[in-house]
This record gives sequence, structure tokens and C-alpha cells, in this order.
Amino acid sequence: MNASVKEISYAEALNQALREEMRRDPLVFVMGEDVGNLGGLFKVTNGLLQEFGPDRVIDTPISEAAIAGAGVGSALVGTRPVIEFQFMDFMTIAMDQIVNHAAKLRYMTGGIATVPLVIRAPICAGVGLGAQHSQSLEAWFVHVPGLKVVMPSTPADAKGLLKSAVRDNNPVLFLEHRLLYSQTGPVPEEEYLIPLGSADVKRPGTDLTVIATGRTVHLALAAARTLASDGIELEVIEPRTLQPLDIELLEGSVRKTSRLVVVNDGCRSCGYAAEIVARIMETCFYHLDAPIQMVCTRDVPMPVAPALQKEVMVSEEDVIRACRAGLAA
Amino acid sequence: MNASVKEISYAEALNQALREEMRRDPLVFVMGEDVGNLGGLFKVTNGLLQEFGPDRVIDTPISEAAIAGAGVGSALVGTRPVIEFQFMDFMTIAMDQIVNHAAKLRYMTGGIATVPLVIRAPICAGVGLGAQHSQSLEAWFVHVPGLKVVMPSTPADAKGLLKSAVRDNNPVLFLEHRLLYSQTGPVPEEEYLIPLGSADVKRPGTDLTVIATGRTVHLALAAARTLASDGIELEVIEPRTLQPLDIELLEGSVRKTSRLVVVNDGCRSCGYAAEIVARIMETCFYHLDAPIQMVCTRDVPMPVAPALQKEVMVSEEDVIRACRAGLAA
Amino acid sequence: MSTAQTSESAETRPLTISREIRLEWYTRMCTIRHFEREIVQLNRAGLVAGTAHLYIGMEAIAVGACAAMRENDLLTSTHRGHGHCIARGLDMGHMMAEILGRADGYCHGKGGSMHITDVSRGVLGADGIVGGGIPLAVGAALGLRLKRNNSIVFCFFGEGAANQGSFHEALNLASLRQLPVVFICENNQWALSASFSETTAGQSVARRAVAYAMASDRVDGNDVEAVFRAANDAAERARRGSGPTLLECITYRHEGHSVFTRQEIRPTDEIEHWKKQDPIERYRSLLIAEDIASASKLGEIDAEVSRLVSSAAAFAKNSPSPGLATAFSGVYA
Amino acid sequence: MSTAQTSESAETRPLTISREIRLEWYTRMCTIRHFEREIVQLNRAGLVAGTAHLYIGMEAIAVGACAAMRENDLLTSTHRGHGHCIARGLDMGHMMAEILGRADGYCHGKGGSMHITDVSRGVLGADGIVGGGIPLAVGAALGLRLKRNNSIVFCFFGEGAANQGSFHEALNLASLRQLPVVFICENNQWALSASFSETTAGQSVARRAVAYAMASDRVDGNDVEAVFRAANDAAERARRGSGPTLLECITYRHEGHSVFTRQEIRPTDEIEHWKKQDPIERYRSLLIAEDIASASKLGEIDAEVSRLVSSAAAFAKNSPSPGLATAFSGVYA
Ligand SMILES: Cc1ncc(C[n+]2csc(CCOP(=O)(O)OP(=O)(O)O)c2C)c(N)n1
Ligand SMILES: Cc1ncc(C[n+]2csc(CCOP(=O)(O)OP(=O)(O)O)c2C)c(N)n1
Ligand SMILES: [Mg+2]
Ligand SMILES: [Mg+2]
Repeated sequence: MNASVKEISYAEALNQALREEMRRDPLVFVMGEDVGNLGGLFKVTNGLLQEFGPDRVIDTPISEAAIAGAGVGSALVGTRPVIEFQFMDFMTIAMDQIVNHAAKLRYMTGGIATVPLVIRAPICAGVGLGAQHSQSLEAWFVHVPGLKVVMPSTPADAKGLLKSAVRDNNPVLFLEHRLLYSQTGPVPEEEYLIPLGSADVKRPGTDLTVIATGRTVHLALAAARTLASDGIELEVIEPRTLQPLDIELLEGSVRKTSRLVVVNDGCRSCGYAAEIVARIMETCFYHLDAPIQMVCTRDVPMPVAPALQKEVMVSEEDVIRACRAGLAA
Repeated sequence: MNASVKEISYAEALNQALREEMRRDPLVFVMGEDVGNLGGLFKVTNGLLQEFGPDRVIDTPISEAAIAGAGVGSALVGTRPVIEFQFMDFMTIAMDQIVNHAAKLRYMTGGIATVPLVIRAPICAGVGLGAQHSQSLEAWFVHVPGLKVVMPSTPADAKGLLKSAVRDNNPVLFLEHRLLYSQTGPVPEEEYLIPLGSADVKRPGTDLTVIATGRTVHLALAAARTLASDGIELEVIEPRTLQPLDIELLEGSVRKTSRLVVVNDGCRSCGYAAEIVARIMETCFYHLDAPIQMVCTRDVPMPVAPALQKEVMVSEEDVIRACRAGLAA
Repeated sequence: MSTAQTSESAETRPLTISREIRLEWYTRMCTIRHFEREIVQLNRAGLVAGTAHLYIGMEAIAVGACAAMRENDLLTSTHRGHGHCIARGLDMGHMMAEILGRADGYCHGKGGSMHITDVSRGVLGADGIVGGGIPLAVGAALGLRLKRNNSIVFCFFGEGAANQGSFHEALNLASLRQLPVVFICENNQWALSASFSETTAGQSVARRAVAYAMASDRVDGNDVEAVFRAANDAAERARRGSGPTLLECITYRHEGHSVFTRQEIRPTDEIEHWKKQDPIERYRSLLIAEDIASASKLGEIDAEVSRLVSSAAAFAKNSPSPGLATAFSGVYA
Repeated sequence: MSTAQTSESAETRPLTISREIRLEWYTRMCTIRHFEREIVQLNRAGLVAGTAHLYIGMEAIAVGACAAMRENDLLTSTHRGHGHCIARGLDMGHMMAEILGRADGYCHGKGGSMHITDVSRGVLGADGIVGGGIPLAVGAALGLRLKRNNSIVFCFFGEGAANQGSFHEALNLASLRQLPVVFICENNQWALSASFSETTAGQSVARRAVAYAMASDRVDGNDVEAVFRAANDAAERARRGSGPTLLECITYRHEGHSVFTRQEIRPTDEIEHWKKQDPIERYRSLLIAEDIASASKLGEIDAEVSRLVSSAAAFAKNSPSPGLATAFSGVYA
């Protein structure tokens, strides 16, 4: 990456990505609830209405199914919609349009249809909004052939990946952990792209591999710092795009360390962590010295009370505990 | 089970279960598209309108979200709705009602709400209806805390489990593979229940454990017969209820055989097979002599052309191949 | 208890609203107002768990509509549900405890402001999903009919929810089966940052009833008695078995969207204009003008209500945080 | 090409429909009828891959409506979509090959009858989800506007789809933004086994336009010229930038729901009554009565059309099954 960097927030990085892509390509537009006048509930589309006008920054009624369906339809005629859901939980209203249409049209039509659609949404919990505003359902979408799923953990990755998502000719889910929006990080000032499907080694290590997604990457890095003082060197790897998955990089690390902990903010049963376990088990079974440990959101709806929410969400302590277990075994 | 049994089809067994429960409890009712006049697209509710009348057998408009929402609302006031989706693919329209409401109300309200709702749907492919009529999305629902998920493979299990589902005080997804409806099997004439959460050994064996769900149980049994002629004894186990899962029975078998193949009709990425792999890996890692093999629907939307559909769906040959691989390794 | 009284009086047209009832309604509106003001304080103190959507400015709808309900009638509420709960007589201490995420909350701290529920008082639940409660209300009515229970269901939702598919599907179903539901749209003219006019084709929620051959009415949502009369007519229609009604009540929220999303994009003069239409102030003047009560009497009510709210807040603040183990229990019945 | 001609004539009121165009329309309706009859044969022979929903009895709608389309206009279709495709001039051989799941099908055998698509001819796709295509049509119109493309979108759907939330959300959005969409409801009075009257509150799809302040019309869907005139007015409105129209066409399907779900629960006399209203027979009599063509001339057309359909069927039957490897390719662009 370029030397001249600037410290900006995750939300600002996403905003820059959208701004740059909308300037580059007049067919890119954003649509969703409160994306215009308000600049988005989490400010990701801030200022876009002022710069690009109401034809390219569309405030919609509260009609999630129509928002997604209109996204698919406009993509079918060659525009590049970026639609926003205010919380991933609300995608449940638009699943038919996302799963039966966006994901399948390309294949079902034998290649006639192209659906260059980006679907953005904040995921998971952290501010006590409760069970209907706290889900991290990425596993659902990885389960659906035809979709790509992106989940960045840093401002720089968020910007480079969102720009690639906008240019991709397939429907791409772009998932943003709501606690990351205000986190800052260095972002190159010069334009750059990060290709979908490339994982990243966030911290090299030798003793145990931690594969973490989104917010939990930061928990894994914190755990790595803590354990380093005990002379334990974790290798922290972030897939960045869950689908397509850069499996080679993950396998290489596991073959090297022989021990693995998978961390993900989704619920544990049938979650994304289980998918990683299954993939690694298949190709690295004989390299594993211990059972793979999974650290996930506990299998309960997200409670509101701060103390309960903390219990249910993944914490740095959970990651440390799992690493010690993975090393002890 | 009782000695006096009768050979009936899977659809008839489900019909008997509904009839018996509706006779037993006047608060049980069925609702959905074409469930009354037509007796259900697959005849599962056949004759119920005639016996129980239009207040308890409700033909609805094509409004999946309202059907599910009305199911939740009527359950909240103490009735026991059994709603039908004509294809599981159409549940995508009702995910908010199922996932954000049915599944979470009990927990979110601190125990005030009770949602005794049964949601029935045919799953998967086999008759060439294509990508929007062929999905087996059980993994999505196992991923959502608060739901139970049942998937029987025989008429007898289907009847006993559906009766238990109707009496359960939680939302229960009841998934029926559409190719099974016409299959017949022995069903006790005397009333019986099969508790949710109890797996079943469909064939005892010593060399390798096959954990299979729904339709694929029959493929596993066929594979077992084929391999028996080579002196290979498969143990075929069916969870029957995916959530809650009778994990002890599964673990016991794996500890005994040290080898495992998991078969499921859902797509493979983030599918139910991966969940089983993750669970077994956790508790039986040191008992495993070989990597766990997964046999699932291939990760593509379901094509219509018969030859292509056959390629994408799980076959007996796929199971045999996986078993040989699991034994060779 | 006013609910019972008013529903009796509802049978005897012309409708006379007794002095007691009027004072009762004034008291309830003041109670909601004080309750919400207290939430603002608690939020400033950082005590609110998550968010809360304030009902300030809309009190006449919950109080007027719930006055048309009988003891055993049911309601479904929304993310902006405190007013409905108080109008139904829920305990403010347990409500506040829930909003603070405490053990003594209605949901033992698991649900928060957006999920306060008390089935025993007919409150089937607030809802965090815009439009999510509408099909639930229709289902509840369906269930009541199956149980041969002649209660009816009041379904509250905002005008923003009227653009959701769930609204359309639910109203169609309710009309088809002539279910006893009173659909009450609280049209406060804004859905977060979205204005009614820019998001609602036809510029009327009530008119959408035409699509379903459903009775409908549109009233001044800041006039508690107008709301009561309209809701009462709708309730009678439902009790007669003549089917559902779509009742649109025009109102305005005085505060920001929620304590979590406070940024204001509504025109200042519009906000000022509507604050002058304050439903409580209007009712206060009316009661004084019609000699129902003196200013000092109303002042006493106000003071008494504020005492009750303060003690509810005290109860909530003293309630412990839920035991950690409870996080993992209660997922299944 | 009639599409172009009629859309020119559409500008010059009063609308005169030339002899050529009338014969063209008759020919297209016959083509659809023969095509569907051929599908019945192919299904009897066990050659149809999966299912097919026949358009027999409804031909006047596709032909009349598509006659109001211009070369570059778009349409979204339904599970019952063969008629729309043929009216738009798609190749019958490739259509049939798709219905048989063959390599030469429009979707190379991956989509079947419910997913025939040809974007180059403006057919954005049939759809297996009832109501699924309605928001897509609105999105397409939104995209066209962004591209400064003045084409318009025709959105076909059955009356059963008018009870889906997607219908409500999409029409609200289309009306708000005055998008160039012509919503065409093919009201054949049955949705599988569900009768229109028992599932559609209000007993009219057209009237639902009131909810969205949208123009609407209701016509005899078995009268090809009536459908054309109404669709043409709607198209002109859309081209003028005066927004969408909801056009309800009353018709009936002669066959069972699909070749997969054939069980018939509709009253026999109702079916008989409607078969007497056959849109092709009616047009045939009209053309003869008005001396547009002789019975023998129409007979020739019929014979010619049937020859074309037979050769399309032959092409489809001779098309190979898709290569197995194709099952695993083409998921992503
Ligand atoms: C399905 C869904 N979409 C979006 C939201 C986010 N949201 C919460 S309240 C709200 C505005 C609702 O407006 P309205 O229905 O008019 O109720 P009001 O807040 O004005 O009382 C929105 C968009 C949500 N909670 N649920
Ligand atoms: C969302 C959804 N629900 C149910 C079905 C099953 N289904 C296919 S066609 C049909 C009836 C549709 O009726 P209508 O919209 O009037 O079209 P018609 O078949 O009469 O042309 C139904 C219920 C479906 N394909 N999609
Ligand atoms: Mg509002
Ligand atoms: Mg129809």
C-alpha cells in the first residue's frame, strides 16, 4: 500500500469508497432508508445526496423487499445499485429477493442475466438494541450459491473491498460490524482496490492459528498481545471475504501451527465458524495436533441488559481461553 | 412400537398425525395456501377441511409473510397453528416473522410469550422445478436460537414426530423431502409419539458411521447394503430432529467406528453437514482415524435439466464413494 | 376502572363522556408525558439500556384508543410503545426497570424498551420490526375467534409501517375473514428521517382501506376525545362482527426519533407549529373551559402523576442487573 | 414488425388498427395457442423438464399488451410466461428447448419453463416466485431512468400476486417516483385452487391503485383490441412521464394450473362458460364479420402457425441434453 496514509474511521472509509466509485461511474447509485437526508443511520452515505443528487441517492419508504427487488431489477438493466439495510436483521424481510432472485438469476438464466448489486448492512450487537437488531447472519448467505460475502475489520480493508464489491458483476453482501464504524485506522490517500477472495495475515505467529472475522479480529489481536507476554505466538488470519474464501492461505497457516481457533460473531450452531472447521478438517486433518476450538456468539437471542449482552457476545477472554485450550490439548 | 402396523405413505402418515391431533385438541388448526379445497399441494392436509371445517382449515391468499405472522399471533393467544409453505423456498418471504418473531419472542419477553407454532414445508429437489423450488435450507433455521427443526425420513417417524411437534410449546420447523411423500412404510395403528431430540440407529454397523438426514437416510441404507457385500458394515444414524440434536447417540457411534461420513441434502457451504463435523470434531477428535467426509448438494442453484439435477443432488454413488474414502484414509 | 366504564358507555349512543373519565384521560396523558420525560433524564444519566422511542406529543392516541378497549381486549404495539402500555395500565416501575435492563423489568432485562410485553394485561408486545406486529394482530384475532373468545384486537403502527408488505397482506387477510381488529395508524408524519409525503403514495393511510373494502376513518390524533369516538366506533364494528377498521390518527412527535438516534432533520417551524398543538395542553384548556376541573385541580393531578413516575424510576434504579446465568436460559418454553 | 408500427399509431389518436396488425395479432394468439398445445403433447410424452404453466385462454392479454410495447421496452413475466415471450417474438425453438431442459434452450436447460429470459428482446425473465417480479420491474424502470433511457417496463402478474407484500411495496415505490411502469394484472380468477373472491378483499385489483394514487383500468382480457387500447394508453402515460398504471385484465385459464398440478377444483360450468369466451375464437369471428379476412385465409394462418410450432418442437427434441460439466459452471459472472 501507498506510503501517504491518513487516519480515518471505518465509516469514513466506506463513505470515501462510495464517493470515489460514484464519481468514477455514473451508473453507481445508493438506495435505502434514510441514506439521503440523514446520510445513513451510521453516516456511511453522509453527504452523498448533496454531491450526487436524489436520482443517485434514493431515500426509500420502509419497504425492505422492494428495496432489494428494485436493486436487483436496476442491476439487471446495467446500473450498479448499492443498497443499505439499517440492520442485517431486516434482511429477513428481503430474503426472497436476495436469495431466490439476486443469487440465482445468473445461473438460472444460463448466463443471460447479470446482477451487479451490493447489499450493505451493519451486523451484530454491542449497544443493547436487543434480539431484533443484533444478528450476524453471514452463514445464511455463505450457504447460498451465487452470493459473495465480504466482512472487513479495518478502515483500509473496508475501503478497498467496498470499491471492489461495487465493481464486481455479482451480488455482494457487504457486512459491517456496527462497533467498528467509529474505529479509526490508516487509509492510503491514493486510490487502491483489495480484490475479493484474498485473506490477510493480521499478525504472523508460530504456535497457533486464529482465524477471525470482522470485529473479532481485534479481539484476536488483543489476545495475541496478551499471550505473547507468556511467550505464545498466535498467527491471526482474517478471511476478509467469507465467500469466495482464500482457503489456501488459511490451510497454509494451520499446516504450519497445527493448532486452530476459529472466531466469529455469528451464533455457533450452523454458523460460519463451523464451516471453517469443516473445510480445515477436510484438508488438514493429519496436520492437526488438537481439536479445533470455536469461539462464537452464544446460541441465544441477543439480550438487552448490558451485563447479559456482554455474556452472550464474543470477548477477548473467550478467545484467550480457547487459545489456551487449543494449546493445552 | 406396536405390533399391529399398516403400510402407508409418508404423506398419509402426516395426514393421520394432523387428523389425530386436531381431533384431540380443538385449538389445533392448519393454515396455508391450497390446504383446504385442494387438500394441500402434496395432499398432506387432504380431507381435513371436510372433517374440521373452514375455521380450522384455512385457505389463505398468497401472502407468506401474513401466513407466518398470523401463525405467530394465533399461537400467542394459545391456539396451536400448523402452517404450510408449498415449498421451503417460499419461507424466504416470511423470514422476519419466523426468525425475528416466532424464534425470539419467548426469550425477548423473559418468558411471557409462548409460541406453539408448527411450520411445515417440503424441501429439496427431484422433479425438475428448478432453483426457486428446490432448496433445503434447514441450516438457516438451526442457526437461529429459539427454533426446533425436525426432518424425518420414514412414514412412522414422520407421524410420531409431527404429533410431538404439534404438542410442543415452541416454534417447530417440520421439513418434508418432497420425494418421500409417496414412499410407504409400516406405521403402527395404535397412537404413539416420538419425542423431539431423539436420534435413531437406522442400521447398526461397526466399520464406519454415516450420519444422514431426511431423504439421504435411504441413500445411506442403500449404500450400506451395497458395501455389506464387500464385508463393510456401515452404521447408519439419523438425527431426525436437527435441533435439538441427540449428540450423545451420534458421538457414541463415532467413538465406536472411528470413522464418519455426514450426508445432507442442503448445500455444502455453511450447511448442516458442516455443523455435525464441527460438533464431532470438538468431542471426538481423538477417536477419529480419518477425516470426516461430507456428502451434500453441490454448491450451485438447482438446475432443471434432469441430467444436471442428478449431478447436483446427492446420490447413492456419492455416499458409497465417500464411505470408501473414509475407510481408505 | 375507566376501560370498563367507557366500553359500557360505548354501547349507549349518544356517547357521553363523564367527568371522571375525562379526568382519567387527562391523568393518563400526563402520566405518559412524565414517564417519557423521566426516560430522557435516565438516558442522560446513561441508565437506559439500548434505546427508547419517546411518545411525547402522541399521548392522545394511546389514551383515546385504549379507552375504547375492554378488560380482555388485546393490543399489539410498536417500537414506540410506552404510551400504549401505560394507557393499558401496565406497571410503570416494571416498565422502567425493563427500559433500564434490570431484573425487575417485564422481560427481566432481556427485551428492553422495544419488547415490553404483558399478555395478562392484553399487551401482546412492542416490536422492534416496523410493520412486524400487524400480521401478529391479525393472527391473534384469528386465534380468538377459534377460541370463541369475543375480545377484539387493537393494532398500533406508525405511518411508515403502512409501506411495508406486511401491512398489505395483513389487512387483506383481516378484511377477508372480517376479523375483529382495529388498525390504528399513528401518523406522526415522519418515519425516522423520511417524511410522510415523500414516502407514502396517495398521501393517506386511511384511503388505503379502499383496497380492502375496509371501513376507515381519519381523525385529529391530538384530540383524545376524537380518537376515542373513532376508536370506539371501530371497536363496536369489530364486536358486532362487522369486521376490521383502519383508523388513521394525525399527530406529531415532539422529540427526536429515539434517544439513540436524535439527529433532527425536521423543519424547526414545523416542530414549533406542532408543539403548539400539544394534546395535553389542548385537553387541559378544554377541561378548564368546560369547567370540568380548575387549573389548580389539574395541577394537583400533574404533581401526583409526577410523584408516581418518580417512585417508578426509583424502583427501577434500585432493581438489580439480571443474574448472568439468565442470559442462557429461557430460549425455549 | 408490428411492435414498431403499433407504437407509432399509438401516438396518433384516434387509434386505427390496420388490417395487417389485426392479422398479426390473430397470428400471434394462434401461435401461443399452438405452442401451448404442443407443450401438452410433449408433456404427455414425458419430455417436459419439471413443469409448465399453460397460457391457453389468456392469449389476448400478452398479444394486446405487448403490441403497445416498443422495440426497446422491457417486461417482467411470471411462472405462466410462454405467452409473453412469444408475443415479444422470442424464438419458439429455443423456448421449447428450454422447457425440455435442453442445451439449446434460452437458459441452456438450467431454468426451464419458469425462467425463460432474453434480455436482448426485453424479456427480463419469467419468475417462479408469485409476486417476485413486481419489484424487479420497478427497479428496472429506476435503472432506465438513471441511464437516461426512455424505454418503459411492462410488469405482468396474476391476480393472486396482488395479495403479496411485494405488490404493495413495489406499487407504492413506482407511484412515488412516477416510474414508467405498466402493471398488468392477468386476472384469471383463480390462483391454483384459490378463487379470486375468497382471497382478494375488495374484489378488484384495479381499485387497489387508489391506495397509491395510481391510474388504473379494468378491461375484458379476452378482447385483444381492448387490452391493446388500455395498455397503449398506459404506455403513453408512462412515456409522457405521467407515471405508472395498474391495468387489470379479466380472463380465465382453460387448462389446469400446470402440467405438474393438474387436479381441477374449479366448477365445470364455469370452465365451460369461459371456454365459450375464447379470445381467439372471438377475434376470429370479428375478423371474418368485419371482412378483414376470410375463414379460409385464417385457416391458412392457423396451418402455417402450426407448421412453425411443429418445427420448433422438432428443433427442441433434437437438441441435446446439456453437458454435465455445465451443472457446475455459471454460478458467478
Ligand atoms: C423492518 C424495519 N425497518 C427499519 C427499521 C428502523 N426503524 C425503526 S423505527 C423507523 C421509523 C418508523 O416510522 P413509523 O412507522 O412512522 O413510526 P414512528 O417511529 O414514526 O413512530 C425505522 C425506519 C426497523 N426497526 N424495522
Ligand atoms: C411466493 C410463492 N408462493 C406460492 C407459489 C406456488 N404457486 C405457484 S403459481 C400459484 C398461483 C398463482 O396465482 P396467480 O398469481 O393468480 O397466477 P396464475 O397461476 O393464476 O396465472 C401458486 C400459489 C409460488 N410459486 N410462489
Ligand atoms: Mg411516523
Ligand atoms: Mg390467477
